[in-house]
Amino acid sequence: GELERFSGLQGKIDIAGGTAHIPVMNDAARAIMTANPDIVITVAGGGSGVGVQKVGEGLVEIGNSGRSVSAAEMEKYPTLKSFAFAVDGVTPVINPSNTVSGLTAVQIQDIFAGKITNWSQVGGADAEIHIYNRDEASGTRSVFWKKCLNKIAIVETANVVPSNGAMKTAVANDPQAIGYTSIGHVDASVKAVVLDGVAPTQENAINGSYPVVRKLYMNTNGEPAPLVQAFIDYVMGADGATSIAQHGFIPIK
Amino acid sequence: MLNRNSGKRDFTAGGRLTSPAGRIHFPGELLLRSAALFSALIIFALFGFLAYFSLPLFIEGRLGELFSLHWRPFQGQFGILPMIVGTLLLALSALALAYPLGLGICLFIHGLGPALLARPLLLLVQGMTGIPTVVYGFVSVFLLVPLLRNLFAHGSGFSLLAALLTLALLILPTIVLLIHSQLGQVVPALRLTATALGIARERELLYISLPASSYGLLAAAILGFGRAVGDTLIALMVAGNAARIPDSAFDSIRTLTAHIALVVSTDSQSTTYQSLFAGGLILFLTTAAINLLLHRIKSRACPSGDGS
Amino acid sequence: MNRLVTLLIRGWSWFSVLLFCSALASLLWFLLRHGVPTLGLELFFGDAPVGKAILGQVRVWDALWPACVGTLLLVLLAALMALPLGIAAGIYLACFAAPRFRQIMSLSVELLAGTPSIIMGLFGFALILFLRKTFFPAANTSLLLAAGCLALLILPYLIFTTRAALDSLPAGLKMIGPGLGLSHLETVFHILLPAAGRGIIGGVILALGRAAEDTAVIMLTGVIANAGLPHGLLGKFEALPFRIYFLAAEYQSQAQLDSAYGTALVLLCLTGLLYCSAFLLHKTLEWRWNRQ
Amino acid sequence: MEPTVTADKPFCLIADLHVAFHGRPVLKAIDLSLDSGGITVLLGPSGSGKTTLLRALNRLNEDFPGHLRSGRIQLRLAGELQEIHQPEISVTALRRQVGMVFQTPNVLPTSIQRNLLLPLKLVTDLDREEREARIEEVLREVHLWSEVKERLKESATILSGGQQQRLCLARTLALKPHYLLLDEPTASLDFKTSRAIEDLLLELQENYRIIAVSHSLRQARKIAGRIIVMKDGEIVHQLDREGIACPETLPQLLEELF
Amino acid sequence: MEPTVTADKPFCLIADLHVAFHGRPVLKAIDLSLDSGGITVLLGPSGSGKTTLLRALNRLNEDFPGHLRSGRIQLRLAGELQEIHQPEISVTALRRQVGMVFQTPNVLPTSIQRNLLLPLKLVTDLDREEREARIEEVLREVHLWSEVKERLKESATILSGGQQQRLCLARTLALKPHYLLLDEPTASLDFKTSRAIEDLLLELQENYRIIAVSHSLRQARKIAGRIIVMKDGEIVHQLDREGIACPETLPQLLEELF
Ligand SMILES: Nc1ncnc2c1ncn2[C@@H]1O[C@H](COP(=O)(O)OP(=O)(O)OP(=O)(O)O)[C@@H](O)[C@H]1O
Ligand SMILES: Nc1ncnc2c1ncn2[C@@H]1O[C@H](COP(=O)(O)OP(=O)(O)OP(=O)(O)O)[C@@H](O)[C@H]1O
Ligand SMILES: [Mg+2]
Ligand SMILES: [Mg+2]
Repeated sequence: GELERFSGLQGKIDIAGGTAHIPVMNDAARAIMTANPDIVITVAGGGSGVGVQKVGEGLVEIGNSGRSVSAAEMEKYPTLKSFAFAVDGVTPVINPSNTVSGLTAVQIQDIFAGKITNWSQVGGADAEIHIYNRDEASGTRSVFWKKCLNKIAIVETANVVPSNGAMKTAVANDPQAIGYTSIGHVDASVKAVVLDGVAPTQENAINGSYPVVRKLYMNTNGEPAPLVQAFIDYVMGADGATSIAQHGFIPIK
Repeated sequence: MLNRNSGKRDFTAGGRLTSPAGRIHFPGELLLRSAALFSALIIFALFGFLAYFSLPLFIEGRLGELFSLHWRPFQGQFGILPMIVGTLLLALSALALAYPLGLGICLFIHGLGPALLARPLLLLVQGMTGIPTVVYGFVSVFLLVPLLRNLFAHGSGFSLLAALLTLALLILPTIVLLIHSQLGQVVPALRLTATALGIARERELLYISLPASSYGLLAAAILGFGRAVGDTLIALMVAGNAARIPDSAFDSIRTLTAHIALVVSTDSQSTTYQSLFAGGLILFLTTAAINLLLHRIKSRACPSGDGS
Repeated sequence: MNRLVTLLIRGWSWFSVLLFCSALASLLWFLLRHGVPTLGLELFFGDAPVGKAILGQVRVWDALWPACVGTLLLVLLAALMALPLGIAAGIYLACFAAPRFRQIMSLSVELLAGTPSIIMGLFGFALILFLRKTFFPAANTSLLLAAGCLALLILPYLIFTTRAALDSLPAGLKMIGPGLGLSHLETVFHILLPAAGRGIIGGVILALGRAAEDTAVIMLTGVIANAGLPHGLLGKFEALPFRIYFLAAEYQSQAQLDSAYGTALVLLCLTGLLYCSAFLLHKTLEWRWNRQ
Repeated sequence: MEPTVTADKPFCLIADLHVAFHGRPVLKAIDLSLDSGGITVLLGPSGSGKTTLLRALNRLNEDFPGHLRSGRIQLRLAGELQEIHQPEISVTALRRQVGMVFQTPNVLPTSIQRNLLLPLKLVTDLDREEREARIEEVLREVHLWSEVKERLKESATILSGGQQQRLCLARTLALKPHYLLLDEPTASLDFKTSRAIEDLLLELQENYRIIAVSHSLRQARKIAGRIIVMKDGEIVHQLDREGIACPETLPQLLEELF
Repeated sequence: MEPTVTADKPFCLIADLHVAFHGRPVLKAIDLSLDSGGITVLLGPSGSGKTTLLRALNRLNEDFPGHLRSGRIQLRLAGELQEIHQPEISVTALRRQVGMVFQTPNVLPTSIQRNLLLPLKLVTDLDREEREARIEEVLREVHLWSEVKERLKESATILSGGQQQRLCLARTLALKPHYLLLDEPTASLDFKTSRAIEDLLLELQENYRIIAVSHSLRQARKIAGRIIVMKDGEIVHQLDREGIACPETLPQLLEELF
C-alpha cells in the first residue's frame, strides 16, 4: 500500500527540529526502513528554531517546526518550503487533586498576569497558585500566548519548564500548579481545564469550537528531492494519519 | 620546579659529548610543547568565537540592553542580568556547600576515619562521578522538589535551594577526588615527620598536609566552580527558570546555561540569539575574573611559591 | 582550645561522610526502585532478535543497544584525542615550561575548565557552519565532532591533574635522574611519570566519567534520538545520556519514563566498567614499575 | 614543667621485645633496662636494627606497613613507669614526650621559621612571642642561628645537609620532650659542629633522657654513660661507664663483634 | 672503554668560579687545579659550600631555582680538557661521565633491583644478563649483597639509612662514570662498613677520578691524595700528600680555621 512508493528509492534523510513531531517521524522512519533497508532515516530533536536553522543551512533534509517560519527566518533562508501535516491543540492543565475544573479565558489571563494569586479567588481551595510557563522557543507557548492569553505580559516569577514532558511532570506533582500543554500529552496524571465551557478534546479542536490550536510543519530547503517528497507524502498519507492520531494530534488532509 | 632556570638544555643523541654541527633537538620535547601550545590555542579560539558572535551587540552599542533586569524578547527587552546573578548565586552557594563537605570527606579518607572505611568510601566517590547529571536532575524533581515544597510551604519547590543542593552533590566528587589525588602524594612523606613530633592527625592534616597541597586545593575549587557554573541540566530541571533576581532561596532562578539551553532553539538571527553568545562571553569572563582573583590570593598566601 | 579544634574537625569529617552517604543512598534507592524493574533484554534490544542486533544486521528500535555502542565509541574517541594532548600538556607544564609560559597556560587551562559544556557544544556547531561555508561544504555534525568537543571539555581535567601530580613529587626524587646522568626526558618519563602515575590515573578517571555523562555538548554536535548503530566517524549516533534526557523531557507514557531510569542504571554500569578498566590499567602499570 | 632526671631509678624497661616487618624479624628478644643518668649510645653495624629500636620507643614502627610486635616496653612518664602500649596511653601524647630526630633530615617543605613555629603552635600553648623566643634559643643551641637568622623566611629545603640536620634537632628540642631519641645526630656535621652538639647533649642530659645512635667511637666515648652494641637485631653487649673509660675494651670488643 | 687515570696532567681546572643562589653568594672566586692521582677530599664546616662545589662539576646547580654562575670549569673528557659550559657539551652526556652520590640517600620508591636496573637500562646498552651480573658485582663491592640478595624485589624505601646510602653508591658505580663525586659517602655507616668502603675507594682511584666530601679526619687521612679545606664559600687551604702525612699539620690547621 502506502510503502510502495519507496521501492527502488535509496539514500538518507536527516530530520531535526520540533520535539512534538518526533514520535510521528519515528513511526514513519521505522516503517519505511523496515520495508526498504536501502533507505536510512535519522530523527533528531532540537526545537523548532533549530529545525528551521538546520534545514536552512542544509545540515538536514527536513527541519520540523511547531510554528510557521518567521519573517526573519524567511529573509535569511528565502527558499524554505513548509508542509503542514497536523493540528495540535493546547490546553491549560492543573493537578488532578485540584477542585477547580473550569476557568474562563479572562481568569486564566489574570492568573498568568499575576493578578489572581490564590486558588480561592477562582473557586478552589485557599492555596497559592504556582504558575508553570514554557520557554520563548516553544511553539506551544507561542500559540497559547496568542490564542488564550491574548498576548498579555506573563508574570516574571512564573517557573519555566523546557518541554511538554517536564510540564506534565511538574503539574502532576504540584497540587497548586497551573500550566499548559499539548492535548496529545494529556493523560490521567494531569487534568485539562474546561476553557470558557468548552472541553479541550480532539473533536472540539476539529470542529473548531476549541480555539487554542496550532499546526505542525515539515520544512524543506527548496523543492524536496524525490526521496524526501516520498517521505512527506507518506506522512501525509493514510499510514501517517493513523500514527498522527495515535499520538494525540489531528491529521491534516 | 625542575630545570626552569637551567637556561638552554640540549639533548644530544647517544653518549657523545659534542656534536659539531646542527644539534639534534629531541622531538619529544617539541611534541610536548606543541600539545601545550595547542591546548592554549583552544582557549583563544573559544574566546574569539564567543566574541565574534556577540560582536554585533557590541558594535551596535546595544550592550545596555543586555544589562537590564528584564528578559522579554517579545517586547524587545533582552536583559540577561538576572541570569548572571542567578548563575553566580547558584554556583557560589553550591561551591560553598560542597567544598567544606568535600574537604571533610577527604580528611576522613586520609586518616580521620577508620582505615577500613577509607577505601570503600573513595571507590564510592569515584563511582559517583559516573552518575549522569540528568539523573541528578530527574531524581531531585521527584524527590527533593516535593520535599522542599511541603517543608517550607512557600513557592513551588523549584528554586535556588533545590538547585544548589543538587548541584552540590554533583560537584562533590570532583572536589573530593582532586583534593585526594594531591593529598595522596603529599601525605605519606610528611606524615612520619609530623607524627614523630607528636602532632595529632587532625592538626597534621590541617596545618601541614593541606597547605602543602595548596595547588590541589585550588584546582579543586576552580574545577568545582567550573563544573557548577557550566552545569546546564540541573539548573534547567529544578531551578524553576524564572528570569528574575530572586528574593530568597525559595525563589525560582534562571542560570545563563539554562538560559542558553532554553533559547538556543529559537530563530538563529535575532537579537535573542546573539544575546546567547554575549551570555557565554560573560560566563567566560566571570570565570576568568574569579581565577585571577584566586591566583592573587594564592600568591599572596605563599610568596615563595616553592616547596610544593 | 586544641581539643575543641580537634573534635570539631573530626566531627565535621564524620558529618560530611554521613551526609554524603545518605544523599547518595536516597538517590540510588530511588534510581534502583524505578530502574530495576525495567531491566531486561527488551530494554536493550526492543523486539529485535538479539544476535542479529548485536551484529548490526537488524536495526534496533526504541531500545538502548545503539546508544550503548554510541556512548562507548564516543568516550573512546574523546579519550583518544584528549588523553595524549592533556597528559602531554600537563607534563610540559610541570617539567619543561618556562615560568612565564606556565603562568599563562595555567590561567588559560583554568578558563577552559570554567567554560560551560553547552558553550563547547555551541562552539562545535558554529565550527561546522563555518566549515560548510568555507572549506568543506559537506561537513556535518557527527560522531567525530561530538568527540572532539567532548575532548575539549575533559582536557583541563587531564592537564590539571597531571601537572599537580608531577609538581608534588618530593625534591629528592627529582634529583635522582640528573645525578645519574639521565637526560631530562628520561628522568621525566622513567622516574617522575611512573611515580606520579597514581595521581594522573585519578584525573583520567574523572575525565572519562565526565565524557560518558555529558549531554549538553553532544546535544548540539551530532547526537540524535534515533540513529541506530553509528555509521562511521562522520555519521550521526545515539548516546545514553542524551537518551535519558530525551525520554525525561518528551516521554509520552509512564513506561517510557521508567525506561529512562533503566537507561540511567545502564549508563551507571557502563561508567563503572570504564573505571574498572582504568583501575586495572593502573594496577598493571604499578606492577610493571615495581617488578620489571 | 621542667623534667628532671632522677638517677638510679629505671626510666626505660624493655622485656622480650620482638619486632618484625612483613614477617621478617628485625628485633629479636630485646631485654633492656636503662636506669642511671648519662646518655645511652647505640652502636652496631648498618642494618642491625638500631633505628628500629629507637622507633619502638615512640611507637613509630606502627606507622610502617607490615609491622608486628610482641613484648613490653615501659617508660617513665609523668613520674611513673608505664607500659606504652596500654590502650589508655595516647600515641600522640607519648610522642610529645618522646621526641625523635631522624637519621635523614626530614624538613617540612616550607620556610625555616615555619618548620619550627608550626610544631610549637600545634603542640604547645605558647603565645607568639614566646614561640619566637624559643625558636631563637634552640637555633642558637644547635649553632644554626648565625647561619640562618637573615633568611628565616626562605625554604628549608635549600639548606645544606648539615644545616637541615641541625634544624631537625632544633625542631625537636623546641618542643622540650622528656626523652630524646637521636638517630645519628651528627652524621653529616663537621667535627667542630659535631663537638658543639656533643657538648650540648652533655648539657642536656641533666634535663632529658637521651638515647642516641652513633657510628663514631670517639663520639660514643665522649658522651656515653652507657653503650649498647647491637648486631642482627639483638643486643650483644652492654658497657657501663667503667667499660667505656678503659681505653682498650671498646675497640677490642667491636673488632671482635663486627 | 676503561677509563684510566694518568697522573701529572690536570684533569680538573676551575678558574674564578662564583656561584650564587637568589643573589646570595655561595661559592666565591674558587680557583683550583687537580692533577695528580689519588682521591681529593673536601673538608669544611657545614654550610661552607662543599656540596655546591661538587654540584658545580656536573652542572647540577643549574637545576635549582635562582642559580647564577660565573667563571670556568674544565674537565678532562674523552682525553681532552674541555670547558663544561660550552654549548656543544650536552649536560646529559657530561653527567653520565661525572657520577654523583648525594649526601642524603635518594632511592627510587620502587624495588631495590629496579633502582639499579632502570638507570643501567636507560644509560648503557647492556643486555639483560649483563645488567644483572653488573648489579650483583656492584652490590658486592659496596657490601650490600648479603643483606639484600634475598629481597631484591622489595621496596628500597624500607632499607635502613646506611643500606640506602650504599645502594645509592652502587647505583652510581654501576654506570661506570669517569668521575665520582661523593658527598659524604660513609656518613651513616658504621666504622667497619666505612672502612670497607674506604678500601673500595682506594681501589677505585686507579680507574676513577674521585672527589669526596668527608667530615672525618681519620677518613680524610686514610684516603686523601689531596685535601681541600673550604670555609664560607672559599678555598682556604690545600694540602698535598706530605701535608697530610704529617700528623700535626692537619688537626692544627683545622683547629685554627674553624
Ligand atoms: N619499615 C620496614 N619494613 C621492612 N623492613 C625494614 C623496615 N625498617 C627497617 N627494616 C629492615 O630492618 C633492618 C634494620 O633496620 P634499621 O633501620 O633498624 O637498621 P639500622 O641499625 O638503623 O641501620 P643503619 O645504621 O644503616 O641506619 C634492615 O635490614 C632493614 O632493611
Ligand atoms: N639551591 C640552593 N638555594 C639557595 N641556597 C642554597 C642552595 N644550595 C645551598 N645553598 C646554601 O649555600 C650554602 C652552602 O651549602 P652547601 O650545601 O654547599 O654546604 P655544605 O658545605 O655541603 O654543608 P654540609 O656539610 O652541611 O652539607 C648554605 O648556606 C646553603 O643554605
Ligand atoms: Mg638507622
Ligand atoms: Mg653538603
